[in-house]
Amino acid sequence: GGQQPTKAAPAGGNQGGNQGGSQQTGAKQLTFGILLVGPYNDHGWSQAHYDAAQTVAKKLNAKMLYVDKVNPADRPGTTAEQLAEDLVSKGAKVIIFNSDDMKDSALAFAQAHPDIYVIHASGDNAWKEGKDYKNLPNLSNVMGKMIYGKMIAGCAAAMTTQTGKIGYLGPLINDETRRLASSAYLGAKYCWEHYRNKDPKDLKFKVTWIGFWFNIPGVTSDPTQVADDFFNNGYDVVLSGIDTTEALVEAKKFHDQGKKVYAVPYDYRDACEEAPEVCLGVPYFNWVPGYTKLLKSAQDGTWKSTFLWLGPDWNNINDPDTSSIGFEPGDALSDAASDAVTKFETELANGLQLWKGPLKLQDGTLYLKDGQVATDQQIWYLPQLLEGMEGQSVPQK
Amino acid sequence: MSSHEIIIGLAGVLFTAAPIVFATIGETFTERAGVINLSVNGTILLSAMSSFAVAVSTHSIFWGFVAGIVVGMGVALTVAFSSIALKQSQVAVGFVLTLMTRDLAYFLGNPYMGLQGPRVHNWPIPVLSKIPVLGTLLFNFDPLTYFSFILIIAAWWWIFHTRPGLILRAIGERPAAAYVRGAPVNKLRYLYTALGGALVGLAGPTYSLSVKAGWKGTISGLDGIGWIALALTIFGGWDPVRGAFGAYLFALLQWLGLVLQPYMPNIPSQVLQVAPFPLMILTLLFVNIGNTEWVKRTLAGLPPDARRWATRILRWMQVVPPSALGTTFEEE
Amino acid sequence: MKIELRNIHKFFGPVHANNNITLSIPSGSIQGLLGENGAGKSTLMKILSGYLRPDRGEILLDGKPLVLNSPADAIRAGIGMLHQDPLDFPPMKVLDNFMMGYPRGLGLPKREAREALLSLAEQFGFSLDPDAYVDTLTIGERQQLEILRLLWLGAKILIFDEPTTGISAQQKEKLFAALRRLASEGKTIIFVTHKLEEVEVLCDRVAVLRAGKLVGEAYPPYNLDDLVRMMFGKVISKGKRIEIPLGKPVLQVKDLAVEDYRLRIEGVNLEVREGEVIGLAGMEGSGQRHLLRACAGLIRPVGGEIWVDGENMTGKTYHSFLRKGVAYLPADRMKEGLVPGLTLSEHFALAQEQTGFVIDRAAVLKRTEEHIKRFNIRGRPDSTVESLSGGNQQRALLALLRPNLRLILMEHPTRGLDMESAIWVWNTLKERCRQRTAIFFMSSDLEEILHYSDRILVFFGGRVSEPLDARTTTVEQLGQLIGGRGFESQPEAAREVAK
Amino acid sequence: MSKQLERWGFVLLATLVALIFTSFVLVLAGASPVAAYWYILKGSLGSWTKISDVMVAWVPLLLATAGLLVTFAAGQWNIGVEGQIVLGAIFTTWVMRSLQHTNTPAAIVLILAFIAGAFGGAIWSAFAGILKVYGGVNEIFGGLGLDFVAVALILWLIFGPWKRPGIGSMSGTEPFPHRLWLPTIHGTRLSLWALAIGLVSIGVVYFLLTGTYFGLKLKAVGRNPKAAYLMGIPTTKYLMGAFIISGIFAGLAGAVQVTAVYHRLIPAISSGYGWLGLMVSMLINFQAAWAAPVTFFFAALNIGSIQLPIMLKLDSSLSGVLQGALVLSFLLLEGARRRWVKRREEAKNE
Ligand SMILES: Nc1ncnc2c1ncn2[C@@H]1O[C@H](COP(=O)(O)OP(=O)(O)OP(=O)(O)O)[C@@H](O)[C@H]1O
Ligand SMILES: Nc1ncnc2c1ncn2[C@@H]1O[C@H](COP(=O)(O)OP(=O)(O)OP(=O)(O)O)[C@@H](O)[C@H]1O
Ligand SMILES: [Mg+2]
Ligand SMILES: [Mg+2]
Repeated sequence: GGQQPTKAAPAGGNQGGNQGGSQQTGAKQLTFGILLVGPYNDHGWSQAHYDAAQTVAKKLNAKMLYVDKVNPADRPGTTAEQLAEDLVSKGAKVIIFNSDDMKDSALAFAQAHPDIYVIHASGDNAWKEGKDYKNLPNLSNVMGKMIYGKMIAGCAAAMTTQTGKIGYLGPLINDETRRLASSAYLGAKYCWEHYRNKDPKDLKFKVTWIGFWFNIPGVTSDPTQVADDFFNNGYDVVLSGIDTTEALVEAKKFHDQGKKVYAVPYDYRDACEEAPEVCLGVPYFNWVPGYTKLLKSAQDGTWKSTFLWLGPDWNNINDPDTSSIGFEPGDALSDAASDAVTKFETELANGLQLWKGPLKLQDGTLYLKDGQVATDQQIWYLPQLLEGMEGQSVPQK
Repeated sequence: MSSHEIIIGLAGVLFTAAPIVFATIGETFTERAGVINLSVNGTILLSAMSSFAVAVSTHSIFWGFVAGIVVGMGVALTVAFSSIALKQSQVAVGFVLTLMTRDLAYFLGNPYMGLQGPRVHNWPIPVLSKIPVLGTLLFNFDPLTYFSFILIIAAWWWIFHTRPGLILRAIGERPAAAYVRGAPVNKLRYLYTALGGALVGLAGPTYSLSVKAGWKGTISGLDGIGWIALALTIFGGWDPVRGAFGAYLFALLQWLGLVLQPYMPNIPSQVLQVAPFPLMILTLLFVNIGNTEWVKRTLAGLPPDARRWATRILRWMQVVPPSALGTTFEEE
Repeated sequence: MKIELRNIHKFFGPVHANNNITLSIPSGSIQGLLGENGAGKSTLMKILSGYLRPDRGEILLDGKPLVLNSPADAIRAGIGMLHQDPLDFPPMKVLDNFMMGYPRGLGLPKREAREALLSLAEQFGFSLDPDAYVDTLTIGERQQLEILRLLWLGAKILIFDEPTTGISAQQKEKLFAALRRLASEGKTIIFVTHKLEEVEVLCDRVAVLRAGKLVGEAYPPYNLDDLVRMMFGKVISKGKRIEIPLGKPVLQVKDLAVEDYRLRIEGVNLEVREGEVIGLAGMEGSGQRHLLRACAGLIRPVGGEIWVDGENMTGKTYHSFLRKGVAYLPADRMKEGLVPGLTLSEHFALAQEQTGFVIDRAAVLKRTEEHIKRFNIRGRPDSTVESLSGGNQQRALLALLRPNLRLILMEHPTRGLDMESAIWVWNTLKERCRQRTAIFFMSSDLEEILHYSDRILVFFGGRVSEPLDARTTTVEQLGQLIGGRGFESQPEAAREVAK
Repeated sequence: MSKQLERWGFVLLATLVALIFTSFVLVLAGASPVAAYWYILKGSLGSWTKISDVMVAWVPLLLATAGLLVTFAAGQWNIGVEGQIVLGAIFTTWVMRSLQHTNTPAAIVLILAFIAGAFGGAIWSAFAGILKVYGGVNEIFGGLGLDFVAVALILWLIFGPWKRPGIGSMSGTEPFPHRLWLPTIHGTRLSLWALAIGLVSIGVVYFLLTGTYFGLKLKAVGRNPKAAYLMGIPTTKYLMGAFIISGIFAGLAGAVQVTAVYHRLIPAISSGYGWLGLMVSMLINFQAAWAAPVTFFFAALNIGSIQLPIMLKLDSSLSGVLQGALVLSFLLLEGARRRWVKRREEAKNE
């Protein structure tokens, strides 16, 4: 069975990392395949997985196969199972599905192939305590506790904003995206309140959803317009929650016009490269620890169906081997702000809980009583945005 | 929303609409000459990709734009050639090209995914940009947006107020008649298709080097723009000014879609985004329904006065496409 | 200017449209060009005006060889042509049409053009409103516009391809006056026609084409019989009128009113009886087509009633008329009559009352072959209709008509046919009349109307004359009426609806 | 005989040209054409599973094409077909959703679902038809507009009313219970039922267009509506008929996608088969007889091209390039051929 996610998260991360790091004994070569939902070089979500998988492959001297753009739009008439089987036919013993979108395929595949280990990144079917537990010994989930990354990002934003207005460029509305936007807000609010000693009421935190993970002309809102709109209306920091980097690109545009605006990309450690001069830093996933742990266990036969929700390695959240969530400070982050961010990180490391009552949901209903700490379930399945955030909470019916 | 925010928003609309204006006016020229170039959607993607790739590898925005324009011309000329020289259906060829150039863009653009490229800078116009409202609304853009303004006027003037413009309308209306008046019909068709293609091609870099700087492959968010431009060409009744108006309307609705999001939680966000299309269909309905048999018959059934009025209104709404649109003309 | 054509050849696929034609035309003269349909007249003129390139042969102007690669070259050389069907821009304004083709400058020479137009019009006694839309003009006025345009561009050689088809008597007189005047100014005029009497009154000399060859030239005074012989290779006569006893009424039109945005016809009263043939005369666009189409249910009348075999069909659609045995034959065969791309047998499959769902190919083929034989169509069951010759297309169209119809409505039943085909067509039609079918047709060929119809309706600017008895009417009277004489109130009124 | 030979020579040449062009593109991308084509071939026909996967993609494409051939016969560019597939899928899903937790026998549910799918496609197509026939709106743009509306509709349903408990996501709606999946041949994803529907459909269309009065009249209407009307053919009825039939097949394609391929509704449910179908129709010059093999070939390209990223790190949009190049080279060479023939005849006359 899976470990208790709450403590498993950081701890698991470390162990996985250390083991992977220390033991380099060449067990018989393992072949694993990874299915990437987007292009392997998207400078975002998929590339983060791709790079990690390659690192791990080297570490365990395993062979890696991959297919990218695994989505029905890019690969008409194919399903992830089908592609997974193709990889199996090429010798893969472990298959990584890297997106929530492959949920059903991952399950179906795991059921159909009990002899193949299945790792589904961002899913909850292996989570005993989850709403959606399926008892499949060959299926494990791994996910990063991006809530921490987003909190830190929020803090960076709060420490930087001059106008006290922070924009959040959201994709579509669901549990995950709500959770992350809210985490960013909590981080921002905390630093605003405790480090800048300002009244939370003066902090505007607005979420605009474009309706999808990227722009589809004539169907979604145009993220470029959303970002421009934020900057034009005095939001001087925009946090991005979508797959593409409009926030950063547009921030640079305004910056070049002499405006003091900043952006925080998402997902991928080197994302800032696209416009360092406006990048406050990026909260990113580092899939190395998780993948190492699971692939290792597959390799030496100690595989157990687990649900890993891995957090940062608080000793060094940017440690490539041990920290599943990191925050890479950007060039645009002032020294003062960067100190504050570091301070915030240490506080979190020392057990600061922001998902802790009193917290209300956007519509004013109570979410956490005073002093109550949210369970992972409560966080994972967050029903609304939090009180104090602007923007839609639930998709329209 | 404060009036300031609205003005800035509107300026943003003018800015984001620029490439659509280019494509629409380009297609307007092409179709005025009697050629329908259906490849716009793919062309924009391919030219966006190529110009980004070139700009990145040459570190020169200029060459980027050149590349985009050349691609646009190339594709357009393929349509013209296969129609004029090979007598193939313009719709068919254009359609194939729109799909093929799209996949070409994705295939060849793969290495350039997510790279950081150069970007056109803003050129606030010295004095004018300081004028309170108008300054922000009209004089604080990058050169492309200014060019889009100029293009609208220029195209309108060219088509309706010059001798070559008269001939342009002629070859799209009745090539044989233009030909006996000494117009080199097919030469001109090549010329205007190339010009139109160049403008469509210009839309590409306008995206990848300005409005949506960068290349993100399938998620660049450009797939579909070309179809919109094609629709706007009809929407505008082959008149650059009306076409441009359509483009602005489209961008405006997109913008409203997001600023109104918080104010109308009960309306799906897709509604306003997709609104331009039903709107377009509706316009097409209005401008065409006058020509349909059943309407004529029903009109005849009406009492005289009602009939007169209805006829007047319908004739007023009608836009008549260039009669020779999509046909080929054989010079001996 | 003196023109010489030397050994001109032109092919269209199988057709040798111009076969070694050599002809020279002195300046200041009006040269006539005669020939039956399809003789090659238009082709030759299109070559002279640079619209077509000859496959062989050369053109000399004042002795100097002249290479025409496009109409542009011809215009530069001072050669201008009025095409058989006016090649202008109906949806545009008169002034735009006038300026179109003006060779120089970026801007539009609006002012000069307007002045030039008005003064030229004045000289020739034409009246043209520069701001009117061309689609509101009569064919005659459109011709006038073209003439003025060419003169403005300084044409010295003017070619007129059958300019008198469908223009009014007065307009014809105006036109001839203009032509004479131009000739006297030293311009060279070429006048294409197949009407002998026009040659007689107008031309200083005439050349005759037959089947693409130049078969001879003639000078006044002309011997008409010779000309006819040259044109047709033999003297052809329509034969004498065929009289057929009339039966009971088929079509009754009561106080009918039809209108479109250009034209309004009203107060038409008429009764067509079994075996009767009614001809509609009038220049193009005077309303004949409207009446015909209304009687077939193709246009819905705005007033009055239409009865077929005692049933009130007012406002019904063509298909319900068809069911009552009313058939419509359009003038433009390839546009409205036949389906390009489909073969003859496919057409016959479509034409008949279909039996069942699946096509019985054998049966269809059999019937097709019968018809091809009976209507001697030059073509095979599997030949597509567009590959047929004009006359054969017309034959096919007639062959497609269902048996035992009550009423046949026709636009220009013999347009584009040579005399023999035309006669043959009418014989088959009269055959149907004997089987008590009524015929209602429009034509711009007065001879045809007078010769084949029992009664005649004359249209002018939307107004309709009382039915005339064909036996007692002469070509002259008809011409007068078509020209608007004898129609009381002034002609232009009819077009007010348009503006 | 020699005509046959000429025909095949032409096909060969056109294909060759397309391959050369694509090879050039490959070289441009620094890849070996031979390897690329080899892996595509291997990845599509290399094993029975592969072949069955190709067939899975083949069926909906075949259906879409079958429908398009009908509208093309009537001279209509039914670009709305994408949207019609989507609507077919939506209606299918709607029936499945409302019956999945009842104890209605699977067979009944599936039959109803397919009927609903056909119906959904038909309505959407009928919209385009009505706009064209009664509103004079060019079917290309009417259809296009409706395509966009359909996409918005499906996204709204998936992220709104039909979102799965908790997360609404690109992965689409909650999958249907296994019993409602169209039964497949053991060990493959291929459903004989779907295959049968596809083959029967193209057969029906072939028969309809070549053997019946309906088809002949449709052709007449398509080539010359005025003449057709004067011949007594109820033009508007036939046009609408064409649109509706076409919509039915498109709707079935959507139903297959939902019941046999994805077992749920996903945003990209149409998989671009509409566009691809239009390409195929052009390539086969609208001759139903060729539809089956050519659609199979296109499906094979789509499936085979998956090997490109795996084996060669190439983007698989290459298959689209190749497909486009094929159609284009056929169109252009056909034009060139006609021109050449004409020249030759003119030469004869001299
Ligand atoms: N574009 C064309 N393609 C094929 N054949 C043509 C073409 N134009 C003319 N022809 C054929 O060439 C021959 C001469 O045609 P032309 O128009 O010169 O005859 P015409 O003397 O003007 O007859 P009409 O008195 O009816 O105008 C006819 O057989 C005609 O069918
Ligand atoms: N526009 C055309 N396109 C293709 N072929 C044509 C065309 N016009 C004529 N032809 C060919 O030229 C041949 C002669 O056609 P044309 O119309 O000149 O006959 P014609 O000499 O006028 O005899 P008819 O009196 O029957 O019209 C026809 O058999 C036809 O195949
Ligand atoms: Mg003829
Ligand atoms: Mg002629």
